[in-house]
Amino acid sequence: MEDTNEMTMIFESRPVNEGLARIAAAAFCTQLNPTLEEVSDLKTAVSEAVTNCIIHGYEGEIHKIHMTCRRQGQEIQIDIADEGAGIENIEKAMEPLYTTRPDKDRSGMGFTFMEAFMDQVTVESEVGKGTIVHMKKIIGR
Amino acid sequence: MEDTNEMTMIFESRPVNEGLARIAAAAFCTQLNPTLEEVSDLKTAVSEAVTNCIIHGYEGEIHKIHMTCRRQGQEIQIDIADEGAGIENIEKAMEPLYTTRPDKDRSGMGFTFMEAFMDQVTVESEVGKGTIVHMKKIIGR
Amino acid sequence: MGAAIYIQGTSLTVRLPEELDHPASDLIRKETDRIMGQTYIKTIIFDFEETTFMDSSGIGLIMGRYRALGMGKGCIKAVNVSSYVEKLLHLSGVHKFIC
Amino acid sequence: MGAAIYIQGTSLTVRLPEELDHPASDLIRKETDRIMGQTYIKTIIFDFEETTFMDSSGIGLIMGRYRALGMGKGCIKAVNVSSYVEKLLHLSGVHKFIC
Ligand SMILES: Nc1ncnc2c1ncn2[C@@H]1O[C@H](COP(=O)(O)OP(=O)(O)O)[C@@H](O)[C@H]1O
Ligand SMILES: Nc1ncnc2c1ncn2[C@@H]1O[C@H](COP(=O)(O)OP(=O)(O)O)[C@@H](O)[C@H]1O
Repeated sequence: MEDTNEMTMIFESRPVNEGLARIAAAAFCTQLNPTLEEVSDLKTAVSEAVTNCIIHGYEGEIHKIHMTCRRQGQEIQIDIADEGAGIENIEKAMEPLYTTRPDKDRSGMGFTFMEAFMDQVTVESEVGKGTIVHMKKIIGR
Repeated sequence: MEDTNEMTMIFESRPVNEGLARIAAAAFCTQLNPTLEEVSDLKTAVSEAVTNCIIHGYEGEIHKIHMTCRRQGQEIQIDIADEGAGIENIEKAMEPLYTTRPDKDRSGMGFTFMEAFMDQVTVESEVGKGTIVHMKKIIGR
Repeated sequence: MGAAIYIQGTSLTVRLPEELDHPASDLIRKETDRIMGQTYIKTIIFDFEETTFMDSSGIGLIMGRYRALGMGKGCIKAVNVSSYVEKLLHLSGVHKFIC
Repeated sequence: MGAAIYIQGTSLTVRLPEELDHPASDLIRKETDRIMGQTYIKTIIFDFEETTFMDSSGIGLIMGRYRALGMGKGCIKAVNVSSYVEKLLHLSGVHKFIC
């Protein structure tokens, strides 16, 4: 049986594509026979990262978001990247309830949810260059 | 309302990814409020083109397939491309029941189904370079 | 599929959609804010019956409505909560100000 | 979800899966060929009850089994066919040799 696979999706930073990214990531993951809960966890994490690219990275402008899903055995890796505003202080950004957009009713829980639902989350970012979130999760523990 | 959108998916030529491509194309298309029948038509056409890249284009080897979905108003455009074997005689290849792989139980109906279910299908191909299938369909007639 | 909002006296019931994500939360926020600008509302009931997906945008929606009610002066309720939604409400601490 | 195959005398029933695409058709082809190598089969019944998706790979599967039965010597049946599957059977002309 195949136990590696890879796909990349490049899509415009339109809110309607948040659902598209979730569905694609969930469909990619079905090969690993995930539980319903594992699928929900993955979809939430993907939704957080993509929403952040749209709201914070591109601030509502339409540009490209990249999502790469990789499978290695029972591990799934998802990278989500924008070439937008970037994050000045990553540590601070990852604190629960920290948000720069309370005016938009953001909760500041995006990174907290990603970390709660995935086994590993790392963020690379440069102001003016963009942000990439790397996430990993073992399916079927 | 947004009436344009675009996404590209790049995935490995593994049979398991045929379903992934169908789901992604169907999810992309939901913005246009398609009927169930329109979704089925689209999924079948995508499935035919992707299966062809895997079986005929790459002959079972693992390489990349590109799928681009574009929306312009109520029209959806889907391009599916491989960099594989290519087609010598496109006209002949598109005839119903013509197949070069009867040994693999191919029916030779792939292009016929694409043409039946989409409003327009055009094929570009070069032997040794690869094949790209362009398809268009108006949703909600 | 979509959301639906009902007013009964000073109480507002929001039947949340299947997927409570960023675009869905934005729509509901605008609609509830519009209503609360016209009508005195003391209680907001979020009905999660249909909701199979939610992310932190849904949490932001609830927090924002809590603030709009005057931080504890009104009352926020969550009904028909699945174990998955429950998990998010707890993780975010929002369950603490649900009455 | 997956396919299931039953033998009754000289008749083979194939309960087709939800998605009858290329990988699914390949699996079923291998399994039916294995059985037909061991047992004399005159009739193959394809049961589409569960099938919500099919493409030309499914047509190839049926054509190939028709050939394996000796082109009209045996009998191919299709049962519980949805209007969508019906459309594909007609378009491909396969309905003509379904008995
Ligand atoms: N892709 C991104 N580009 C720029 N800034 C980001 C990005 N992702 C997150 N941030 C910053 O990190 C903060 C915290 O993010 P998060 O925990 O997801 O909460 P929220 O999205 O609710 O603000 C955001 O408010 C924003 O300032
Ligand atoms: N992507 C491709 N690369 C190379 N050859 C192709 C490709 N797509 C189609 N062909 C050729 O065209 C023929 C007819 O294709 P099609 O109508 O889909 O039927 P089938 O896939 O059942 O053979 C194939 O048998 C093959 O020779």
